[in-house]
Amino acid sequence: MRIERDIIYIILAFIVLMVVVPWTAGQLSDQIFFNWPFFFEVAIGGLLSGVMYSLIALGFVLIFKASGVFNFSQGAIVLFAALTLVGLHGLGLPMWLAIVATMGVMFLLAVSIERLVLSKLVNQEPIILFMATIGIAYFLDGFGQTLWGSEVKVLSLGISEAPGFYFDGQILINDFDLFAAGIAAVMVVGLSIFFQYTRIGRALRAVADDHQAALSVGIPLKHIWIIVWTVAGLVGLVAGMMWGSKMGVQFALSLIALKALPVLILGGFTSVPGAIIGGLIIGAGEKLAEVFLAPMIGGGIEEWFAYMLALLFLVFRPQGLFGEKIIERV
Amino acid sequence: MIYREAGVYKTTYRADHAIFTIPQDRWSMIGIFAIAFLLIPAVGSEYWLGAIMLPFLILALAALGLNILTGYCGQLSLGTGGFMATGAFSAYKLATSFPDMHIVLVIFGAGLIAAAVGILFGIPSLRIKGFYLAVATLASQFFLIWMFDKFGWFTNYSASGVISAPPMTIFGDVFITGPEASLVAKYMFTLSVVVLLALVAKNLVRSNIGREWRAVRDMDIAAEIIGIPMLRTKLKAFAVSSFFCGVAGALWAFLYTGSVEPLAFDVNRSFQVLFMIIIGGLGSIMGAFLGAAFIILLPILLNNLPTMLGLNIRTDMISHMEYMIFGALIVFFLIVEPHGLARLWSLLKEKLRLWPFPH
Amino acid sequence: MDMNERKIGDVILALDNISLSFGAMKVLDDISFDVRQGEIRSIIGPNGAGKSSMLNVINGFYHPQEGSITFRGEKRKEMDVHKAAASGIARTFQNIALFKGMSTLDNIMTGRNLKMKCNIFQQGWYWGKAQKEEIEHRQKVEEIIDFLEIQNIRKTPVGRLPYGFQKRVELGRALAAEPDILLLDEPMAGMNVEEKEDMSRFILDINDEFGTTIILIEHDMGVVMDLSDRVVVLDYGLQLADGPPDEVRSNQTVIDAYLGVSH
Amino acid sequence: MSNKPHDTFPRLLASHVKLRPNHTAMREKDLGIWQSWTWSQVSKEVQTLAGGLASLGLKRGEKLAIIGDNRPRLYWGMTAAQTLGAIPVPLYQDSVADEMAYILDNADAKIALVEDQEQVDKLLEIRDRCPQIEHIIFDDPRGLRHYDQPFLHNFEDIQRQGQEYNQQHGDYLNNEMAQSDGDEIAIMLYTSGTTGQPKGVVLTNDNVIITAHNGIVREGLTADEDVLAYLPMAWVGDNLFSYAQSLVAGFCVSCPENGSTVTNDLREIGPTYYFAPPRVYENILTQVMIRMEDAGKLKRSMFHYFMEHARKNGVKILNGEKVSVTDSLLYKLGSFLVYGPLKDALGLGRIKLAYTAGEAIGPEIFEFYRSLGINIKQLYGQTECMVFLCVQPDGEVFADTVGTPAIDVEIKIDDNGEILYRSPGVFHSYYKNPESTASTKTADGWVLTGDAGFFDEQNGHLKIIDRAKDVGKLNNGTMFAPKYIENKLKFYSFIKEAVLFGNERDHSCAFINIDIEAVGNWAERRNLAYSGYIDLAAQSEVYGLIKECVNKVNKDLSKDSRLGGSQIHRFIILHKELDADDGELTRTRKVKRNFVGDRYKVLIDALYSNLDECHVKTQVTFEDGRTGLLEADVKISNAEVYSIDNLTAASEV
Repeated sequence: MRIERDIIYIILAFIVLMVVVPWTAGQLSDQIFFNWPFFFEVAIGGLLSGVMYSLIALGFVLIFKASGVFNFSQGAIVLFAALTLVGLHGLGLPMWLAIVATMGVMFLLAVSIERLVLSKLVNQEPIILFMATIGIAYFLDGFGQTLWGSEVKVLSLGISEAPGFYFDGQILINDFDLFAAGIAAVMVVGLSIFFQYTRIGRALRAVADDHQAALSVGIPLKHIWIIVWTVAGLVGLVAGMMWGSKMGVQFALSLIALKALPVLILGGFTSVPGAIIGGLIIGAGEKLAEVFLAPMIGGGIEEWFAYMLALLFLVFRPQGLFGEKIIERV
Repeated sequence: MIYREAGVYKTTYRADHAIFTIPQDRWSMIGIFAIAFLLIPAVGSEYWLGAIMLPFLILALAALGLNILTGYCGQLSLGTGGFMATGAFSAYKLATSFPDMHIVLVIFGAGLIAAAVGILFGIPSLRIKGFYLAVATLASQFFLIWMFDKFGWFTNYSASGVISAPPMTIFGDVFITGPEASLVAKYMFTLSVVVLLALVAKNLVRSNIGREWRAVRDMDIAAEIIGIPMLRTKLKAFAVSSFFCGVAGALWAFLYTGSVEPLAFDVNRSFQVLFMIIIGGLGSIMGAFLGAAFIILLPILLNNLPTMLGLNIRTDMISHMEYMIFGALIVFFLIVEPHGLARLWSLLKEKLRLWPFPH
Repeated sequence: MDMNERKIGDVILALDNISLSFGAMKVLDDISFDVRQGEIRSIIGPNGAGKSSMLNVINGFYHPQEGSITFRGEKRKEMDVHKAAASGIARTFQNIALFKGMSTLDNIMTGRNLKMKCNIFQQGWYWGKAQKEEIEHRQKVEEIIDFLEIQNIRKTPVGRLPYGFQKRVELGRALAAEPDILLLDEPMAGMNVEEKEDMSRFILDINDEFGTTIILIEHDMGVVMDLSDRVVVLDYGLQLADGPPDEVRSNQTVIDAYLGVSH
Repeated sequence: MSNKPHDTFPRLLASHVKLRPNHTAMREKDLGIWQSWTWSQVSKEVQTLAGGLASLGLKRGEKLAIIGDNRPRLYWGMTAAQTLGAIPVPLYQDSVADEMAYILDNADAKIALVEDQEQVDKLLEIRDRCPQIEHIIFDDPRGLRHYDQPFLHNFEDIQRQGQEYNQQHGDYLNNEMAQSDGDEIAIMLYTSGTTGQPKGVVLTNDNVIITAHNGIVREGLTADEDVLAYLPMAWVGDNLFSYAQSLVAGFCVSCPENGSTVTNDLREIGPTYYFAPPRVYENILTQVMIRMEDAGKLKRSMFHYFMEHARKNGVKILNGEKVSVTDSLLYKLGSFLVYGPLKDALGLGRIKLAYTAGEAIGPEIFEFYRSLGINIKQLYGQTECMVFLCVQPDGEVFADTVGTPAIDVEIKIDDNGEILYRSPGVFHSYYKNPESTASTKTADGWVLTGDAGFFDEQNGHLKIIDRAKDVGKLNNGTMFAPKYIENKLKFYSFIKEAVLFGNERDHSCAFINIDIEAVGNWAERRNLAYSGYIDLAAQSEVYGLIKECVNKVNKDLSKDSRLGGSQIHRFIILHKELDADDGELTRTRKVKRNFVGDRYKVLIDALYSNLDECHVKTQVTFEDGRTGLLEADVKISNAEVYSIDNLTAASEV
């Protein structure tokens, strides 16, 4: 992977900014408590929750990369996967079986979406496909809740939610967050390998550039679409399990998708590592801002801070951190 | 079938540039105006005027605004709600800060403020394109709503964060906001504003600026090379679009609901309006209205359907199923006619004009 | 027709030692030539020779790393797209770059955008100034439509037009700007003999009737040799020759590199 | 309007300026809209142009050649010339330079008013052959910038010059106008003689204006008509419909943008008064049918249902005959669903009166338009009488007649069947050609048309059967009019060409060429296999099909006492298609009867024997120019011959 120099500069500049701004804020305002362990605790907590954003962004990237579809339904897929898992588990299936069954459901979902929606919209403009995924999102939100009910459900993966102390007890980190980060890391590595080193993976990358090229690889377009939507569904399932066990399985899961969007534009729509690094930046930035900046301007800024941050990035790199450079021709 | 065009010829460019060049179209428009201005206020029930016509007109106006930005200029925006909120809160601040200000000035002043905010958030569009821009516009959406929510100044420090429209009159003594305003007065005022602005929108899109917008949409590089200033053209689209949305927001807060909180203009509102222009048809004035009618009427229909069919379903169930059906219908529509109702309409018109020959 | 009266004036545009590269790829390497007022100047060369890039440099879409451009006596390092358009440089594109969603008429009208002065409020109200302006410019555009003999497709969306007509509409859009210099990037690519004849006639008429200076990229050697006053030959970014058609035709380097291959 | 119109065109123009100064006189689709001129504007344009022409030295009796598409300025040129007492001579704009050279020279044209560079180039090419041309004025300056000949003038410059001239010469134009009268020459129109060089038909003001006026009176035309001028200006019909009648009645004439936009312009204008040759009507009908083939099934069946209903009732309704209430209601519904929109789409929605003339029109085509409610009528005329000889009266319209004599027209038929006439429109003379004048126009004013025909006993309408010189006699003395019968045969879509023989024989026989497409389609629907023309032409089913057509023609002929004797007794379907490459057709696809007769003498002999098959060898030229020998056994079929209708024969007595 070739990383351009300016990306590194931007990230470095950002890291410096993330340190300097809170530090300055701390110095300026006596209300804000600033010391280095606390700073790292917030930053690491942010990075870990950023990993969770990355998970959702991954689902987006997969589908955008392989089919050029801006998939707004990723959040709904997360909710639907989590609801299904909890629902099946609630019906008496052991957890591992429920997970397997849910994976099956995600596959069926991918097949249905391909059959009923995407295959009918081949060659339409991107905005039309985008709108169609919003339609799918509405449908899945309604469908999942009609099927499994809309009350908040508890999903327990048997991992301690208790905070652990690290670095001589100076920094407090949630074990679950660490676990989730581990899982996410595994997924990312796995997907990178999948894209980079398998035949199907390479075909998937080809298809985003050129449908004809993909056909010449020998995989029918509809299979490719089913594969990416299934993979996105599985990623969604993992994200649903993580987020669901953290905040309960409920409609709000669907809205997490909105959190992943800044990650996406930061990292670039087509980049798996971009989704990861973007998630980390957004996660850390958001937490740091919330703790060190928000008190100064009224609080509650996590709703938009990530977006503003991403927007700022875009002005310097319109294609996102790792997005493919746009060369204009006439 | 109904069109008769032999002998309809233009001897001046003025006539050739008219909005409706075919007499039949002119007459049908006059008919529609007669129904809207005379029949509906005369026979419309409170429910029809208050719960259907008002939100329809206001959202159609917002859709018109978004269509200028997205449909004509090709800049996908998800910030409509934010600009509507800007309009609503600006109108509130204007009306409460200057109690003598005329309602028309308040509404259009709010639109202008929204336009200024729109220009500000439109600046990144020079560098950012497509979905990146769409996501970037979400930033304005979240930021603006947060701002109106967080800073008491905007709500005159109301505890609940809700703003209520002060009673205001037109023609001296006709109340159009506040508890004393009649629905007919509200309806007629809204209708007039919407018709006027629709006309302005039509004028813009058929003028030079409209062609520049479409040029930027269809091929931005070529547009730039023939001398169309990219940033200014896009910013004009943002300004006009936000103006329309701002006026819609002000009307929404003042005439439709009477009192409103920032959440009424959350991201779902943006999506709702986006749905309207997609279903209605991108790049079409008519489409904004058709789409608004569809999106307003569909949930009402879905809501009433179980009762009409005599089914007894739990209300939360109904709401979930509404989501499902709504989503499915959107997808269905996109598959059947990705270019929206306006395209269906113009196809129908083309067919009628060519009748009995096939299209 | 006798062409003796055509006036070729002084140098209006001079390119000196232009070099352009994208990353490691050198697209233009030390190219120098000038264009005189009122002449038809052709740039030829095989695909990838850098011809289109040359036009992009002239109208400011690409900014060369080295060299200078002297336009109307004013020397500068690079042109600016908007300024180029505003100071009378218009162009057509190798791959048709029309606005697909608009009619022929509207496409050509966009070519006049720089000449339309009404502000957004006047346009929003329309009646009055904007309408008057619109009609004035429509009249001009109609003259172009008449000139290019595309009356019967006036209101057709350009997306539905056959290729040859699209090329003409694009030429019309460029003409609408009433340019002093017209850059034509392969205006006859993919045309049949009859269409080529029409297009050649249009180019000559434009040059003749309006005195427009024309810089032409074209593959059809017959056409180039017939139309041009002077020809510059590029090959993979390098300048092989520059001179009147006859001279270029007999230049050994050119024959070896380019004309030798069947065209 | 007074009963007698003004007697010169400039006076007519002046009268409209007085009567309806702001009424639109002329339109031209140009630069995207219909540029319009009122009568008073036209008058101004004409006067400045006349002044300009005068300044160039155009004098009474001198000729102004006019060459180009239908353009207002060219029409003004006519009136301008007439204002000076000069004579406009319009030429066919698509003529090649050689043809023009003859006419320009013959007509002694002094100035030429032409449309554009194309015409200028032609004139420059032949300039040394027409030295009497002193000036050329062009309407459209495009491409003419570098033409520096001193005798070339831009139309606008001439008008400017004219304005000055008029100022300096005060009453010159009025004086010139006052000197003209009805007897003065108004115009010269060249007829494309079938043999020899074209002849210039000289027509006086009275000839043109009275004839135009009579036509207007007979049809009740008003100043509110709309006419599209799209036929060549040199053709007498255009001069009548788009110039003379417009100036007499005061209606507006519209000129299309160019050749490629005529259909569209026709729809926009929606003329109320329209002329087209049969070929145009036929093309429109074919287009309609082809386009309807692509329609959905439901729409197609609706279309055919209502067209069938119109076929049965439409003509009756148009003629004002009674139909049942349901039929009338159904027709109204059809009008809403089909006829109205169809007519509108074709640009014929506002037609009050449409004419056709020139050739025979197929009855099916004719009825199609009439059944839609379009009042299309046939007329018969010539350049030599300013068009109107016979016109079909309203309510008496038939596919095979040309109507009753027009106002003030006397018609007689001589012993050979040739039609002669006298009318106010009878031409002055052929220009510089006294022999032709004398041989065409008798001392007592009768003009020989060269056409053979007769009056139908039932309705008093004139029927044209053929050129007089082609009409022969069978041995029993019956009139034999081959073209008339051939046309009847060719109206059947299955028959592409027919060649009739019978002159100085006992009865008539025919060669038939089938239409490979129509018959091929017919065969496919019946699952008849065939490998090509020769194979198809020889099939007995095809013979049956053609025999039906021939029988119908015979039946038709039998109703006519004069022509009943020339019913077709025997026919063959020719084994090859008649081909211009083999010299059987002219390049304009007209049959060379004598050549064909000689070439297939074997077949003719067989037709007049009692053989029922004949072997024939023919030399043919293939498309690539090679020649080959074609051999075939051609079957001979007898046709039904009907007894001549005695009813009419009796009424003749």
